[in-house]
Amino acid sequence: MTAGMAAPSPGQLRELALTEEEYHHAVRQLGRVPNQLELGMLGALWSEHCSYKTSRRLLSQLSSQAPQVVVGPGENAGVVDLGDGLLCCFKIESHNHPSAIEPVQGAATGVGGILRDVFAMGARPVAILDALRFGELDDAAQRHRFAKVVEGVGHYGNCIGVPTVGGETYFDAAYQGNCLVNAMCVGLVTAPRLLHAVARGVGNPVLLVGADTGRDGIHGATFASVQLDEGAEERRPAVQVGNPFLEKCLMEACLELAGSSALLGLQDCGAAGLTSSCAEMARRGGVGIRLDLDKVARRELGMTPYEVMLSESQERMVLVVERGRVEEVRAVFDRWELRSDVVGEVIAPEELQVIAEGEMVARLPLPVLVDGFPPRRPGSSRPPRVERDLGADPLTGGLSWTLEEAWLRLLASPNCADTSWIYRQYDHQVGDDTVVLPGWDAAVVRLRGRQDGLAITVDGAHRSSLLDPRRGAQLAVAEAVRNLACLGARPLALTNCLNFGDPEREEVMWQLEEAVAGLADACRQLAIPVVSGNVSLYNDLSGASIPPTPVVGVVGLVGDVRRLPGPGFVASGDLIYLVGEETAGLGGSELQRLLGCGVLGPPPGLDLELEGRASEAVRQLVSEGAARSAHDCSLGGLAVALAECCVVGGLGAVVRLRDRPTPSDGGRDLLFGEGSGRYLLSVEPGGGGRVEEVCASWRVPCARLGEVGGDRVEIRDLAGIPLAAAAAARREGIAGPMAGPVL
Amino acid sequence: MTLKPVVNDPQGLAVTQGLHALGYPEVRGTRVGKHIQLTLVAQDRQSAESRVEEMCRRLLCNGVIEDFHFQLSETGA
Amino acid sequence: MTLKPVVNDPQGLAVTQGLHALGYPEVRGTRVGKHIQLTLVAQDRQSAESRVEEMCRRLLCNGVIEDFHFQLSETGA
Amino acid sequence: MTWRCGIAVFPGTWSERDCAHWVELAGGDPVMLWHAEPELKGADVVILPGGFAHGDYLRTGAIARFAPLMAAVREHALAGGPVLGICNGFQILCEAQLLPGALLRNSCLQFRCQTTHLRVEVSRGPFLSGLEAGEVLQMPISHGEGRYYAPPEQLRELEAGGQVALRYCGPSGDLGDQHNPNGSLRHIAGVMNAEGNVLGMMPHPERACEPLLGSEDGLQLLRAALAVLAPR
Ligand SMILES: Nc1ncnc2c1ncn2[C@@H]1O[C@H](COP(=O)(O)OP(=O)(O)O)[C@@H](O)[C@H]1O
Ligand SMILES: [Mg+2]
Repeated sequence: MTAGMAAPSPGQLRELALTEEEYHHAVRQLGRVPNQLELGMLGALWSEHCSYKTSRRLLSQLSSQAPQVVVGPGENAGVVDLGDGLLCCFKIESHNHPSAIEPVQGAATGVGGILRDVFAMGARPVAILDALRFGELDDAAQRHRFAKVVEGVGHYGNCIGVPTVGGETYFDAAYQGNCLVNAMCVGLVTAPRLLHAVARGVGNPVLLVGADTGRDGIHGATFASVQLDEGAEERRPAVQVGNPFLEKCLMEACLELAGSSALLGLQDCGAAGLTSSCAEMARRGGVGIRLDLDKVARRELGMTPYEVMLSESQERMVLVVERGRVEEVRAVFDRWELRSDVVGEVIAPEELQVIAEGEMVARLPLPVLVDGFPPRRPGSSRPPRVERDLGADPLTGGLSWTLEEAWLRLLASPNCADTSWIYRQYDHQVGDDTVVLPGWDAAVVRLRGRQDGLAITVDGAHRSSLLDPRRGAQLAVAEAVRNLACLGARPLALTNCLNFGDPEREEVMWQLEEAVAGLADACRQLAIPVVSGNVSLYNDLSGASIPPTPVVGVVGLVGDVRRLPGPGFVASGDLIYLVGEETAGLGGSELQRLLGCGVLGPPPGLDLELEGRASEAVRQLVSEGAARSAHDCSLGGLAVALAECCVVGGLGAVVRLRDRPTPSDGGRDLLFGEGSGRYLLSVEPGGGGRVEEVCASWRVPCARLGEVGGDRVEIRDLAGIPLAAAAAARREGIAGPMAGPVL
Repeated sequence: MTLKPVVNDPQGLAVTQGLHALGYPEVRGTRVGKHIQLTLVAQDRQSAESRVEEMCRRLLCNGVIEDFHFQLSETGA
Repeated sequence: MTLKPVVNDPQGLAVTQGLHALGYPEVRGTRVGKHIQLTLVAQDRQSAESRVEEMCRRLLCNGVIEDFHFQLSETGA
Repeated sequence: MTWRCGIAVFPGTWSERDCAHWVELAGGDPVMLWHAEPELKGADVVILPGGFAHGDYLRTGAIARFAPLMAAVREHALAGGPVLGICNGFQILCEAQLLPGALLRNSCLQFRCQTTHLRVEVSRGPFLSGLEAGEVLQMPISHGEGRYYAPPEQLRELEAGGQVALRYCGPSGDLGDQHNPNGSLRHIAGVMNAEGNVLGMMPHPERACEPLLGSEDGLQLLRAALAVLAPR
């Protein structure tokens, strides 16, 4: 074995994202100095991206306790039971840093990675969703980035034949330097086919299958664990070009094998490549793995053991196979014209041993490699500005626009507008199971041979989380719950992606602590187990952090997919009801963003208890068919939600609000405030009684606001706009700035 | 525009496999790039060269994953 | 591989527009095609030529929409 | 006795399961045909489904057309057997020269997944004879390279010979650029060979086979093809 080297220089350590303290910690545990290769492996596995050394302590607050949960956090993806032996497997993951460097390939390989996480569990992916953040669209560079990210997400999903059924997109100048690209995948598997990422049985062979190993992406994990600085350009070889075609074949081959008793464990080769996949599989199984690098198929000549062990080449999987059954397994890969090689075997000592040219070049105990890092506990503090900002007037400077003008501008804001420019570039129908297409609150994918279906949504915190990260996270969960309730679905479980800045900054650490606490709290109160997640830190550019951006993906069950409410209003004469309480909320609102006031004032009101009851009431009304349409109030408040119901249904409406505007506010908060927990329902003319009854039984306020019909969207005594103008505004919000090809 | 040598080229891989299947085992490898034919008016060769170089850098070539080179040839008029 | 002149090339058009918008009004037109770099082993130049020509006709180029031409250059070994 | 519909599976094909579902709803018996085997397994109708065969690298369908299965498909087609190419299948049939023309990158330079309306141009061949010329069908498209192109003389021949099968149109059958999602010449969405037994189309009839999916119009094509087969 190569001798240990002299102590590495601070520069070398920084390259590996290791602190000096961590280095010494490693030396102490190993009882010797690691060699260059071992240090690289430690650096990758101890990186924030792989080890969660900063966030792990916080994440323990999230509970995965619930009867339906089969697999909680810790595996490739979370799993819940859908009944009758069918399991649903899902996870969300970020690919922010690669997408900032190369938007098409970065976004594409993000989708590729999350798909592998799901089919590594033996589940067939049935839906992809994406959550995106960019700067403002009046900036050509942002338009380019947005267009290219959408192209990349679409490219991978479209090629592989998994529908992209929904997503969430938000534009704000705060994301100018750091776009966010989170991808979620949902898959289905029957219980006996569920696989685990574990190595078992001493002497069993370890196979590497799929793409050849190249020099690309070395140290991607480290790269995602440091800030993007001006020097980011030089790390660009970390960017990779994905091969969705190869992954499609890989997926089919793995799914074919999922039923076979010859396959004992399966894991994708993600961040930190072979090092992390082998180390983690062996660690879970309480065994070790010996790898022979000479058996690893390479794309390039002259690769060093270091490069082979740390390459993050896409579209590779590691398998542990029962001894004597390798040929049976390889036959499946052969049929799909995929390379498969035995590259190692399971050993008894809990170590990762690496052999190259007959010599042992690395030998690391797994307890050290996987769990030996010293936890990082950076300081945190609430910045003083928060107190002042929370108390400020949300619309300083007031509103110079008329209410009508503000309304139309909100509809034309890319954050409220029609998103078909995005999802029409995604195949959202392949599989013949998408029964509610993107464009409304949640997508619905039916379950074959059953009456029920999966409702899926992703939602993220908006600007208000800068004022109150705890509330911001809670609002994201509440919005997801509402989106599901609009389709009559009950949440089964949640996955989350925590996108934050540099945790070494005290403010960012405070945001992270608050957001996780808020997430834990909301999930507990709304009884949603958290089954998987991902953390992306260091989203900074030149010292500026992104706003705290927790994103949640929630999967729910719809009882009967043949009885779903229409998107938008359905018929003239139907009655319109508001379910929930009219609460204030212009702090951090979309109106405030359009006015350019800064992020000020108290964030939107939220009563998690009431939120839960309101969702029960709406769910009941929708699933018993009493509500012909349901939509929640989110960005842009009640006025925008009402206009959306009108535009999507192609019908006008006339309503009157119960509350009166205060003189100082002039109705702005009533119309555009983003208080949580509110829905607009439409019911047949005779159906009002049932709404009132059900809402009363759940102790949820409801009010009859008016009727569907006419060619205007009219809020009596306050504001009214022509339906056609509302439709035009909404149509142009994204399509307008994005007209024409982007190179 | 050609993909940088270290960058994975799935297209090239597929073409190589396709050629092998068609009975061309002598093919050792293929890399697929873009060929852009540009017609432009310029005072002289030198200024054309510097303008095209600039266009490549700014728009035509994705420097993260691609390299470029170009040739000028004069047409009449 | 280049698109035949009669075939519409929206990508080329978009590139031209993009270049105009970036301040290159001197660009008269652009057409986007494919550049394939093929490494193969052959006895001699002539046999390489005829094999590559065949590959182009059979697989690399679709004669309905594309034209092709190629250059050979020797590498060592 | 139900008719057997062979569904070709290439590496990269992704709508074979959707097609099987559609075949079953139309009353047929689906059987998967693996690209590497020159075998139709007794299929009466051959369907080349959507997807990205061999990644669609180089050109869509360029590599797939050399698959051993394609030799059997060719034989079936030349003997007058019904062959339907959907999306990627259409591209493969063009590359294989079982259909005229080629499919190029959408003129908007983007992938498009959306609902389209199609006008039936001729009531001819196994798939369209059950429909009337002028009838409007609704079904989705999902492709990045669906711009139909044929050289001018050939296009004239296609029109004259009744080989233009389907055109993109508005809900009432009107033609116009606003209804053409990919820039296809003369709004062409589908063409057939001179005999009419081979049909290629970019839209996905297998995604329009249940009211729950928004349209049942796709069922008509397959039902028609199964109905015209001689009774067994
Ligand atoms: N990036 C995206 N990819 C796919 N679909 C998207 C994306 N962004 C938004 N959508 C879709 O647009 C619709 C509106 O999104 P959004 O305004 O976030 O809905 P809501 O406010 O109900 O959560 C949803 O159906 C959503 O799935
Ligand atoms: Mg909603």
